[in-house]
Amino acid sequence: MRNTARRAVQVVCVLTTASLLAACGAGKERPSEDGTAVGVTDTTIKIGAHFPLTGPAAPGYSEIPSGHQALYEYVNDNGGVHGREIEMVVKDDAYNPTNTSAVTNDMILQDEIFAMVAGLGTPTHRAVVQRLNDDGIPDLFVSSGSLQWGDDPATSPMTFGWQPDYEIEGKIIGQYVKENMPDAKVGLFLQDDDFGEDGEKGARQFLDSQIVDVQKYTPGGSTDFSPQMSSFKSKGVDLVLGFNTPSYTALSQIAAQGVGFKSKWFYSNVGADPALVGGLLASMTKGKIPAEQGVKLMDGMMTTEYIPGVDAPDDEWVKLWQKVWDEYSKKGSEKLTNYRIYGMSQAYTFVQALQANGKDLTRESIVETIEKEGASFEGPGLAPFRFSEDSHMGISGASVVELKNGAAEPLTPVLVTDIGDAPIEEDDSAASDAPPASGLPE
Amino acid sequence: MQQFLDTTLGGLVLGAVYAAFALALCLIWRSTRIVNFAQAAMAMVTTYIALSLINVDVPYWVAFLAAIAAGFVLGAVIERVIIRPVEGKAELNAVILTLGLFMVLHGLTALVFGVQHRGFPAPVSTNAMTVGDTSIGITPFGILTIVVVAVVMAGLVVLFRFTDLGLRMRASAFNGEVSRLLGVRVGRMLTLGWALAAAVGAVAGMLIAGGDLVNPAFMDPFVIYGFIAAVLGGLDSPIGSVIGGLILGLSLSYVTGYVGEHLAPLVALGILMLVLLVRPSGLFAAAAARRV
Amino acid sequence: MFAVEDLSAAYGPVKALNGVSFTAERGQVTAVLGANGAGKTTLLRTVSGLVRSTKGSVKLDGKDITRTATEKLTSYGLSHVPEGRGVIAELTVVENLRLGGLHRATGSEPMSIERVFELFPRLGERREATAHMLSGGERQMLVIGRALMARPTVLLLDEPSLGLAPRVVAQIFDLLRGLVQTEELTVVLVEQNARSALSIADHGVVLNLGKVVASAPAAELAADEQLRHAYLGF
Amino acid sequence: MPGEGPLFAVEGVSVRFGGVRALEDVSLEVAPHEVHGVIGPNGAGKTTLFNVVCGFVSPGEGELRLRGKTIDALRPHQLAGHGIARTLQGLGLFEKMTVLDNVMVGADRLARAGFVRGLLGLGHRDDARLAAKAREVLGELGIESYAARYPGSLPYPIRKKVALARALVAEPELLLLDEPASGLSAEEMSELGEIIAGLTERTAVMLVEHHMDLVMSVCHRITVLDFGRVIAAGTPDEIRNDPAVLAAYLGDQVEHDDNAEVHPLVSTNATADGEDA
Amino acid sequence: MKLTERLRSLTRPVRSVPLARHLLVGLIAFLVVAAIIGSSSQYLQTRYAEMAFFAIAAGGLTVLTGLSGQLSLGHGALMAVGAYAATLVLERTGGETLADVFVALLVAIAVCAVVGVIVGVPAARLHGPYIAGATLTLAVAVPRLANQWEFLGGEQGLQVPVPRAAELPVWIQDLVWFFTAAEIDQYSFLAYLGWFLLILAFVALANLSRSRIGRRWRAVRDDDVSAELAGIHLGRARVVAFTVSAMCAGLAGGLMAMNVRLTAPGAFTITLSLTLLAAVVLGGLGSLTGALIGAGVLAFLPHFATDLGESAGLSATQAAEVTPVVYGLVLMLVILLAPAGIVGSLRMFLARSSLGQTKEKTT
Repeated sequence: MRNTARRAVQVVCVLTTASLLAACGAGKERPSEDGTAVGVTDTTIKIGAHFPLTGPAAPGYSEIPSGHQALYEYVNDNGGVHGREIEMVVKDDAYNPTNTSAVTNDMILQDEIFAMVAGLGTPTHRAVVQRLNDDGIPDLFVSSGSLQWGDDPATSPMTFGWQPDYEIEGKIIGQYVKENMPDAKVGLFLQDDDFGEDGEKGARQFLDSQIVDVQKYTPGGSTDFSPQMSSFKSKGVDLVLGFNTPSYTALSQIAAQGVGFKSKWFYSNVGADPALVGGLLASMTKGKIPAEQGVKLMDGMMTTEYIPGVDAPDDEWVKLWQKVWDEYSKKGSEKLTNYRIYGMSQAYTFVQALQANGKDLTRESIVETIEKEGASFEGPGLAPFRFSEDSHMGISGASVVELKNGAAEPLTPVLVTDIGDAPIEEDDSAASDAPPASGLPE
Repeated sequence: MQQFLDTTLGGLVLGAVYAAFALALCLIWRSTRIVNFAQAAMAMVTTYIALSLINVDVPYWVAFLAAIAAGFVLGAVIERVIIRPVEGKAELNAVILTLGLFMVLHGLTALVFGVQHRGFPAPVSTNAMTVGDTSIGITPFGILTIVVVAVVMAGLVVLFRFTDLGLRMRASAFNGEVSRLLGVRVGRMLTLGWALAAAVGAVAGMLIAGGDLVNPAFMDPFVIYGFIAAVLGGLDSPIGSVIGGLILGLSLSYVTGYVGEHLAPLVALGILMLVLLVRPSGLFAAAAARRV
Repeated sequence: MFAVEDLSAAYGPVKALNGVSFTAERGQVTAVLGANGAGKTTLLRTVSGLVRSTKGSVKLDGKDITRTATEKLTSYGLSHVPEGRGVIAELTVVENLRLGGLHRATGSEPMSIERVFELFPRLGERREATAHMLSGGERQMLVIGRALMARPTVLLLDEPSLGLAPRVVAQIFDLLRGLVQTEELTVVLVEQNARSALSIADHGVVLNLGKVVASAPAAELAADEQLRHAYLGF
Repeated sequence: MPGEGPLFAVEGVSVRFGGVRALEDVSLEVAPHEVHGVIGPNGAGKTTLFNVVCGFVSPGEGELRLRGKTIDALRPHQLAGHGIARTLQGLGLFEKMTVLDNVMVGADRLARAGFVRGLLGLGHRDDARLAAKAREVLGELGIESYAARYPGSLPYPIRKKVALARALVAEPELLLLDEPASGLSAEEMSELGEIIAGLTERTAVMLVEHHMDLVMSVCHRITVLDFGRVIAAGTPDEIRNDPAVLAAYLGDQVEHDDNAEVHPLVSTNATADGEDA
Repeated sequence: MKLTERLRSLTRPVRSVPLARHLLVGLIAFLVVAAIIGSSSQYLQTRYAEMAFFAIAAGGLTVLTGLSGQLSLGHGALMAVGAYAATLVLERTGGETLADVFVALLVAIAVCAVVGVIVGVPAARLHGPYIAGATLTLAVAVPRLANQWEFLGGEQGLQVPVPRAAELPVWIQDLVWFFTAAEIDQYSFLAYLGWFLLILAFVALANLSRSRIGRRWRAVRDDDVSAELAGIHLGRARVVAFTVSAMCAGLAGGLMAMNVRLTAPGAFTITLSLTLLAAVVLGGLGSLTGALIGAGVLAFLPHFATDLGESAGLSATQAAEVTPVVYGLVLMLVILLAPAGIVGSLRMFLARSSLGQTKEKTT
């Protein structure tokens, strides 16, 4: 009796599963494989990106896509690009490479995106680079400064970086420290992946002898950095270079206060958002200190800057972003942040590329366009892109700044360089680019 | 030497919080023979409740008490509604149930409060104290943490040792059936046990959050480490939990400071396996093991 | 007066009690006898509500207490003394006794712990010992003493002789006999040790396979050769 | 092998739990094909003795010999391989397995198919052999019709027979029966007596039991324990008339269950017989 | 009547020999699955491939927890071991050919067998919350080894080379084309591979659980004292179960690496271990069919839940949080309402109704 019952259950289960699966399978067509580009119609372009919308990396980064979407809506309302409206699919990978692979798969096969634009994160995006290139899907303007997006176009022909890579940022920081603080004992605070590694590589070109301690952290691991700060303290570190994400800037500051470690701080651009970090720091200090005062806690911190941010409201680009954000942010209550500006700046570059490509858009043509014309795109970046057939590296430089009252005061002019032994040179030429009157790339 | 001192002090503060947390696990284990994997998530929820109050200008200590009260209610409700049906059933069921609860509380908090980091205030300074010219690796808040944990523990000792209520609770935990025969409302005592444990957890949550960043995942390390601390000492022994917490706090602090943060879980695993291989029921497994 | 009428209970498909009826008079010891598995312990557990009855009723001085929650019975003056393992092993002697006095018969004053120590001097010597340190006899004394703390009028005793040397059994039974008189108790004594039980009982009830097979004054049962041989084993 | 000396011998075994003496200098011998009763009041150490024989409790002193070979260093699972089987007071049936599977587990030591054959599904012949054997034993005890049922749904006497079948199917040379009669009616008990008597053809039996009628009728020899010591040993008639036994046991206390000295390892929740609180 | 009898006698060898029966069922299952895979979109193919490796891991876990009664909250760690082992082999062999793939998977299984013994021996001594705690810690600690040793690639992990469809043996390409009228590509290849191995693994597990080995496990689970008295070495039986289950996890890990194309510590979170357990409980402990259903839920539910959240008007960020809430709720509801899981409850329901019928007949 029981056997029959069991058998019956198995049969029922298998059949249900099978028919369910079959039912799921029926609706979908394979992606088209003829001449027209996947994800592109006469009136639309569908792109996708993976971001950490949940988990420890979500703070800050989850705001980037809203910047993209605001700018695309602005563009769409103004007639789109060559008559096509841009639609962006955003999927959460929680900063977990395995999820990145899964959601990228969904975007390619289910959403059938034309291109990946601005996928975020070094370890995460690395998981899908090969996949995107294998499938010939443009992988544009990765939201990360790892070298691997741009230094080898032969293996990853579809992938382009966007922001200055961490190595040149490390070089610029290293050179500045060497020239201005030659006696400082330097401690490195690094994210334990390519981000930290590339930054360290750049910094060591100049600071090898000055570095006395290196401490690393795993994103998503422990959030108590007292032991690391104790180590800095005991080694007499008086300047910390941090290649870390913003939450970890706040956490390292908290820990440093907790163990009584005093030092100069120099965070890479990624981790030094005064508004976010200052807001975090303010709310946890005793009593109710307004966020603006919290921002003051960051006074004297150094970082780099490669696009104008919210601290420069009079900058023409920031004015444009503010206007777009005020008009197109989905939730009116939320403020414009540097992350949203970052997103809009990236989106602007993408729209530029589409414009430059012309009406006939294919996956190959957009890559070709960026390789040929990318270096001359005039955008918010303080330094030009390095795009060419031989390099897919993004913005070529940054300036060193010091935070004062939540605003960045330049300590150097824009410094431009490239990976490896390339010299560091001053080049303010791109910094003076102003947005076109329409706010749309021409 | 300076680093050793700082690391030790940091480890002690951390250990005190682990101890409080392990104690909460131990309370629940003793009363219902269930390991509450949702303990950390419950404490996270109560901390967020306190944070919401603080953000509307409620004084810190009022919010602190509110967190404890919220924990108390949450613990009681969870025991009554969710846990009661699986008490005394296969242990796997309870494990999965609390794990499920963990996921739900986590997700719901993220839905309601968002996933971003938020700063959490502390009632006293979180800057290192200085002795003469040198600063030492402990903050007034760290000292407060140790004091609060000590007070909570003393309170529990008084409750369990010297009050009738405590006697009823212990009796219900050790032998429910006999306690019922003696007129003890065992069901209520178990509910109370969960409520108390959740309140202790809420205190631990407030102590961890103070002067630090919180997000819905900020208590996650405690799912593992709080549990290891409790198991180290022997889940049945409150004193063992406290000592287990201190041992773990110190070890992890040393490992992170001197070797590398990524090794902390491995070291915790090593310590746990070592202890369990020598004493499969923890360091302080009660001599009066239950005779079946 | 304590009365059980037509009480039945089952463990799943197995009927453990099948229509058991008897009465126990105040100031008397009623012995419930029978072999292992006869349903004696189940009877007590059903009376206490630890096992759900499927049929029948339990009455205490005419009041129906069949479905009363286990926790409330002490307040009606009914105490169930589980066999010797029913000490709470992790608590001390004094704590066990204190616990016994927390929930007592409505309107009564608690018995003082010192009074229990007068009855069981041996316990007084070990007052701070944890119960798991006690010997079998001491445990038995402890559970009886603990039950007395609640000022019961009806005492249900489960196998007080279990695991005890004959000398100790005799001692405990003597004490019990004395208590019945001084405290005016109704005692229901479940025992396998039929000979000892009948020696102090006024009335005897014999169970087999969940049914009452005999109910008579103790002396009469002890004299019934056939019954003794078939069910009581002596 | 009658005449070859004892099949099994316990010599000078002492066991202490903490400070309490559970067994003291206990010796006894079981001849092949003998039914050897072990009786005594509660707490006398009968179950502890069984636990020592089965390797659950290691004797502090003394030794056990099976056919002259010392076996006291063996672990419980190894004893089965030496031909010792045991039933438990609480039965310890595998509740989520059919009666047939229960009995087949008992026959595990006779199985030949190992892991690889199991993995490849090639053990079916071996399994069929075991199943046939299990059915045969079930048939002997008259319960073959319950083979496909789960123990939880069966009446207590049937469950007891299943436990017995599980022990018997291993073809033991020495079978330890721990209170086989508890919870049985008079009728069932006499049937049990016949079964035990019939077992002597294939195995020796050690029997712990409280029902004196049964013990006296089936045992060839009896050892009486009291407070961990052997106070008497001999034929049923000798025991019946032994003054020491009368004083310590038969004359005063008659029947008990043995819960008080159950070792935690072998106590199982025998709620079905309603006596285990 | 006669004909059916003859048919029966003809098929008897198949029905009575478990191997033959299982292989036959397996073959039929594979043909059905292949037909479904072949006619599905690439998107679904990847979902199926994901379902396959989840099911293999869940199958191993269900055998461990359901049959031998040991709880493991650390199977994610074992999958990590398998994934890294397979990845390291593929890195060295290039992973271009089918042979490379199988070698990598075999190595993954072998390495996990060793790890299974190493973990299983202490685990066999622990019980209740202690084994839960030890395995949970394992789940957290093991992936961190990747940060310790450079050759494991650190936080960012290792890229996994995957065979290109063109490198596959021609006969496979032909067979697939012949059978499904579609060219084999990477997606369908991984789906076929996953399901092929899934069916193999399930046949092996089904064989084991019906064999003496499985009987021993269930005996140990139900009553360890009686099992020991029957001559079963408790420790050994438990370690064997743990090892078998670890091997499944290893195979699943290897497949996961190929599907994800990246092996990184971030993939092997506690959540992975917990969701595996969830799959097993959801389907019904000890049931392979249940494990399969659970794995299906695992592969499809998150997407479903997120879509649901988005269509309910939540932002992408919020919708992403709906998945764990749904998982958690499903887990809790199953435990509270149907503790035997989907398959177990169905089985009980059917057994009850068939029992009811026989009762009616007899009365």
